[in-house]
Amino acid sequence: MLDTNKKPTILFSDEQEQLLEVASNFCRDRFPMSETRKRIAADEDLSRPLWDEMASLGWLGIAVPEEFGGSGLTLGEVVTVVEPMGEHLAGTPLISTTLAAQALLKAGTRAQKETWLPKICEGAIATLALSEPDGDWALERIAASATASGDTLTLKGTKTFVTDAASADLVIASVLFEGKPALVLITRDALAAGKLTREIVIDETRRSYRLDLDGITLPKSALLDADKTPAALNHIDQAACLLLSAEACGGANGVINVTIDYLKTRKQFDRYIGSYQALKHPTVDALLAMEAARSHLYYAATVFGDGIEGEVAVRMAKAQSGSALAFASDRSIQFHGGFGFTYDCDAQLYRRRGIWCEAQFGDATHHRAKLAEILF
Amino acid sequence: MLDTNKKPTILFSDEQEQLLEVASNFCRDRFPMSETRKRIAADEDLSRPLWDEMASLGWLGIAVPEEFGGSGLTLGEVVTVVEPMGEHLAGTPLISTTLAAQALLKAGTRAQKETWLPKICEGAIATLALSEPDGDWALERIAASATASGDTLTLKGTKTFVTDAASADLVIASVLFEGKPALVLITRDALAAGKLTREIVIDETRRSYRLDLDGITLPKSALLDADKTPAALNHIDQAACLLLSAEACGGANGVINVTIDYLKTRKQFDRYIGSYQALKHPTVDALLAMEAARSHLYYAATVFGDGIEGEVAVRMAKAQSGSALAFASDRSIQFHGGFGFTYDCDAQLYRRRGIWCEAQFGDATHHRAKLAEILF
Amino acid sequence: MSDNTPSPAELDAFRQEVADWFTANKPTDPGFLLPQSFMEVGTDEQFYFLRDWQKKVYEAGYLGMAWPKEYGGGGKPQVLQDIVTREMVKQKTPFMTNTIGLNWAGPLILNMGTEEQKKAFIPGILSADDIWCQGFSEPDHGSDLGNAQLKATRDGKEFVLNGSKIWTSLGRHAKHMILLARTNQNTNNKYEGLSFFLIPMQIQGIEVVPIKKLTGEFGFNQTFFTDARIDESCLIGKEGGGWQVAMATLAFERGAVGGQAGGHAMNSKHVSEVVALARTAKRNGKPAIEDVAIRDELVQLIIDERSQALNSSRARIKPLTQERPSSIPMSGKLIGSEYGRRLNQFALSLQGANAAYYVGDPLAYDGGLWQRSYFNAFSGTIGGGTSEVQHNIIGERVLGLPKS
Amino acid sequence: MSDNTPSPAELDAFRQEVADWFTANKPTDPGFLLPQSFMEVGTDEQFYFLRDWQKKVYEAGYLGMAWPKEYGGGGKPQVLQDIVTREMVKQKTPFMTNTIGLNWAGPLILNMGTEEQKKAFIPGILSADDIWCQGFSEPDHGSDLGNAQLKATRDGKEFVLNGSKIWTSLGRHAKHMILLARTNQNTNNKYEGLSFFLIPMQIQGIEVVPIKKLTGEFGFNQTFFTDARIDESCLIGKEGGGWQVAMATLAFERGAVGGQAGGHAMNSKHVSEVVALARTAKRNGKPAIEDVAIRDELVQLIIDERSQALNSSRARIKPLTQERPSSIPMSGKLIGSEYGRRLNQFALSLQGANAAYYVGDPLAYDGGLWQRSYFNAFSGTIGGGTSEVQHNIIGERVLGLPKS
Repeated sequence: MLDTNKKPTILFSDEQEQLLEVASNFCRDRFPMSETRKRIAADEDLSRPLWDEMASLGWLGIAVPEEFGGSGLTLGEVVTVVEPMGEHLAGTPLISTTLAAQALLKAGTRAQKETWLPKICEGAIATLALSEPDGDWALERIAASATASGDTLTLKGTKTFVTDAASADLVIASVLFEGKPALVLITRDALAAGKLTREIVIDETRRSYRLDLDGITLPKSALLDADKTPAALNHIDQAACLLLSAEACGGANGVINVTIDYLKTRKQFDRYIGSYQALKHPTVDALLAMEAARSHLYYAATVFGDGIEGEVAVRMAKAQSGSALAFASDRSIQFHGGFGFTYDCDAQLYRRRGIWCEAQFGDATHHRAKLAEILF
Repeated sequence: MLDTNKKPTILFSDEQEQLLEVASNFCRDRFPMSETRKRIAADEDLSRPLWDEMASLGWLGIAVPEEFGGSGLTLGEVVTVVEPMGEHLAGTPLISTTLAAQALLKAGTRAQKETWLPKICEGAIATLALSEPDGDWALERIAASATASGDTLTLKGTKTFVTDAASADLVIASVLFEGKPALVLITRDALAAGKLTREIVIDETRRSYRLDLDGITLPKSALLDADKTPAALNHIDQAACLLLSAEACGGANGVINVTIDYLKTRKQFDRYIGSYQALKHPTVDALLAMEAARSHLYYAATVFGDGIEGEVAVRMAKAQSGSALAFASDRSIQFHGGFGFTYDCDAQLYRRRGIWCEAQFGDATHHRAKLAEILF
Repeated sequence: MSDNTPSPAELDAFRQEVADWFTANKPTDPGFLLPQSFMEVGTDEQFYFLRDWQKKVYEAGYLGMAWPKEYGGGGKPQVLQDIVTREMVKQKTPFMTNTIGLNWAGPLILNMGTEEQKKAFIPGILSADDIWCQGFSEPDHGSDLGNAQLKATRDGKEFVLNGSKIWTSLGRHAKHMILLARTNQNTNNKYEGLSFFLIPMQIQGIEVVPIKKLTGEFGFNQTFFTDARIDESCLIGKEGGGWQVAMATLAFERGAVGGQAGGHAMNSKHVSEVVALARTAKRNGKPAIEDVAIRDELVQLIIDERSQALNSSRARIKPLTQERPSSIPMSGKLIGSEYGRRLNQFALSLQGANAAYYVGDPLAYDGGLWQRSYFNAFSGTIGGGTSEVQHNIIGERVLGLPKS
Repeated sequence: MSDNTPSPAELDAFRQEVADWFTANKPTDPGFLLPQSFMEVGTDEQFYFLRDWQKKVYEAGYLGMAWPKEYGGGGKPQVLQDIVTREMVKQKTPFMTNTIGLNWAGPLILNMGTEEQKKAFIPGILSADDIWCQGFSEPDHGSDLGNAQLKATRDGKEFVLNGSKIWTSLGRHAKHMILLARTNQNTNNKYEGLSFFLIPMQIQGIEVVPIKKLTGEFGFNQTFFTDARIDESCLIGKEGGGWQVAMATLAFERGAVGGQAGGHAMNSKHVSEVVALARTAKRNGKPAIEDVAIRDELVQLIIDERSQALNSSRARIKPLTQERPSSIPMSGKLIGSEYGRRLNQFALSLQGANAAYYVGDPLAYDGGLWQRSYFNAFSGTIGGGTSEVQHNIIGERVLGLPKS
């Protein structure tokens, strides 16, 4: 059980401070809402030059050890980049790629790490294929499978929400192999045409794909280290929760700013609508929920990976941040009145992002249930 | 499973209409808040003349068949008397006595009914002893016991929340007898001095006692009909929920009126405080919760005893009314500001009643869990 | 409307006949997601599908059954139409898409229109050959109808229209509009300057521009009027008497008075459908409905949905509403619309990772209906006076609290 | 305050010494329910018990450790006092009851008082021989301190006090009061007419009337002043400079600046205690903590309690608060007080039928502490600016929203 009397302390490194400032400026500059809307309308993937710029800033290798071409920092530093991206609704393969790199780090063979991690640091796109069509959040429940015949693995099943898969050089998928969860590394050349189907998802800034594994064959060396796989899956789950929390916190702050701007400028019945307590007070509640989420986020970043304490912190951050963004964006639509009901109002973009963030890797109810198992 | 597509219909009889009007006037007249406060301060039981007046109005026999001296109506008619009593925070033995009469009706032997029901209709006070020191709401979990030796029963254990016991002519207690729940009838003369201890309860309009059963001996004829006891306990549970719902609905309406009066007359910063949306809107929410509770209440009164439909309705009424009173009275304290923090403000009296109503026979969470068992 | 009231046996037989007809004739899945109300009709394929369905129902004799025969109605007792309407709800058939015609314009014309207007308009309303739309709300003062600014300037026997109306559903398919416009700028009382018109939509100077909704779909429009000329015969009621006509129309719309053609106008989501969803969706390998936290919320939703039905039932019992007779009628819109938003949002939370699918993805539950329905629920909590304004109204008019 | 900063080893040794002392000396259950803060001291037996405890702590050298030796303090580094205070919280010892003296008046006098005042007042504050109370709030304008109306009219070398103050905790036991009063009715700026006094309570013309709280207990008073005369030497700060002194005092109270004597002032309820309650209370024959709906709420409360600690931690990290630096500091009171109310209310819901017991019943959980604590929680959500006013303040000052 957790010692609830212990005073938790957030630590914030100089690297985090620098990254937060650089990323905030970068996002303000490169991801204004007009660009995000253009990209949605054009249904385009992220522009390659922008991605290369992110790579050149070193963001893809933040949490990759120096020996593999990264900076040797932690996911706590990645958080400071993801949060402003969330605020600006940037939809980039940064999270997918970071998580895939973590999977490699935690369970990749020496050869896999040496081949792929440096490429990722330089801008290769990678992604994970964990979800399945039933939408269950329990990552260890896997229907997809790999069977070995000699040196060849044959895959079977369907993976969903494989983000950025069409532009990815590398997909790491979870399958059952010899009755146990396993991770396999699928390179772009192993994906025949038709294996990826674009999914229609609520968050239009995302590029998500369904991956049909049936008949895909791989060399047996595509398997990640079986001994390390269970721990790696657990690590990926928590890492994903951490980064999605960062994205949701940023989003909550972004949509609160959208709301405040409207409340300060729109008049009804000859008064600024922000002067009405019916709008002002819930907006304050949204602010406080976001501030709390942000505190949980940076504590989770501080103790990430630290056993039970780390797991508790990251689940709390995920629960609180998802709820904060859901509330702030739902109220933002409402408080925009008729305009809020139109596609032109940015509130709906944040609401869609909020549904995405809750749907991925578990909503607040799910994480509270997991926390109860740990705490009581 | 319940057919949720079926449109539920509330029926309201002429008798209910008449009783509601008479009881509303009676309560307005006899139970002004000043009298309630006097009675609390004096720590007195209800005045006997007032009780006799209630008896002479026929209220103790409303749901008792004519053959036993009652009116032969239903608990649905009792609801219309209890609701205005709840509005005025009257603390009378009406609910205790009505429930005890129901226990006799459902499980009493012919002799017990013939002896006691006419007396009750004429003004004898009766009560139930069901709760035990662990405060568990599951009435069938009983630690108290009766053991037979020849024609004599010896009781053991402690019953709690035996309301109005000191003035009662009759207490019906639940005990385990031969391994099964049983009800025993304890007359006033069987209670030696010291068997009843006044309890300190949050609702100061109540007179509640702890009953020490140890060593009480009764003739075996004090047992109610064993075959009918399980059904009777179930019936009592639902009847208590129905009447407590009526009391809570009345209370919610009463405290909403207290709040509204203050919001209309108190000024702060040169405006009537009721003009502030931060107070106005939650007060509207309290109103709507109360209106919903009242609709559930009168539907529960309509279908009371009608199998699953009846049980579902009464549990919904109990859940909704308890929450409505809790919310309305909690907000009433808050909206009275500094005055709300004083004993002189009536809001606290309703808040105390609200805690009582939720604590007796289960709160909303408890009943929702029971409903889930029935509905899903 | 008829002298020969049907006997209980006749009613039973009719009930059975109707049930059989709808079972046999209700449309099968068209292969695309249908809207839940006329306000959501966003594509031509949706529109033509729904128009054909209304026509089929009408031609079977099941719409406008109590409207006069001489204008295309059935001339039968209202009770028969009510049986049909209930059956349509029960069988969850698509709604009658010419809603404005059937529930607003039709009753108004039958009640206040000239013989010519009745002959000209009523048959097409029932058959869905002539679609109607409404022009009440304007940009910038949504709920404040009395403040309508669209100008109708008299020019001999014509009026010239200038201005704009918003939220005109079916505006692109409509042949006619009921329009509230300002014929006099200089009245002391803003209400006295308003007049009410039945206008043709296919004339010069009227442009209908679709509004893209937060769902990404269409359904609402903004209608721009630029020197559009209409004949004075388009007036209904007196010049300057538009406010009274508008209030009468809204009374028809709310069903506060009789006269609607029948058929249901909306396929609202019900908690029973969310319960069904909870039985399907998986959580930790088990149906979501086995999760205690989910059960708890589901029960609360069932209680809240039933509260609304029970409120309606209690509203008809005078002794049980005498302290605040307007409380239930005035709060129905607030309660219902907020409930709808909450129900849909909860339905999303049941779907696990798949909550992130949207309309059109084959893996989306019910075709993405819940996602769309959650977004569309804001039309209820925003349109026709936001929930915040509703709270004010109830606080002030029901509880007598001072104005904000 | 001391040059010789203790070494880590010395600190560790001191920590152990302190822990041992409190373990050995903390009072046993007095047989009656203790208050959770000085505002709740309602009976003489509570008061004397708490006063004796403070005296014992002081005499052991564990209070005012960093205050100057010449006035009865310990003259030691603040870090030692902080260790003691933390240990008191950890061991849940009773609080230091002379709160106004230790945290408000004492720091103020040490900071702004004359040598005579320091000599006269500080030792009695620490030993609890001289209890202090405060006279800031007045009836009818609770939160609007600057609007204080109690008159202090100069008459030669004296001031004559007329008016009333409310919520004066410990008023009946206090020897002194810190008082904010109006010495000038005719200033342009209402703040400039205020002066600040340290006054004796046991003089003619001061009457302390207990206020019965919603708990049924006492603890607050209303203090009436009728031609009460005090010497001008009671002034602290300049005549007309009372507002600045009051603001400085409130800064001490909030702990925003150093100078408090140490020791904790409140035994707040924590969620860990509610978890313990949930393990004890029964529901359907099983511990309440096994009920999934209860677990879900408990976890949310744990998250919310931790939010507050984490907010405090984050508030010290500038880059993580730069967008709205005042957001966390300004919202702490609102969040903490609403959390307290919610936590206590939830604690009641765990108790089944026994939630209906009250203070004094032997079967009440923890002596009825939760019931009382729930009621007392309203002092947090109402006192010092209601939660509604706090929402306004945050909306306007942190988010820049227009005034209501």
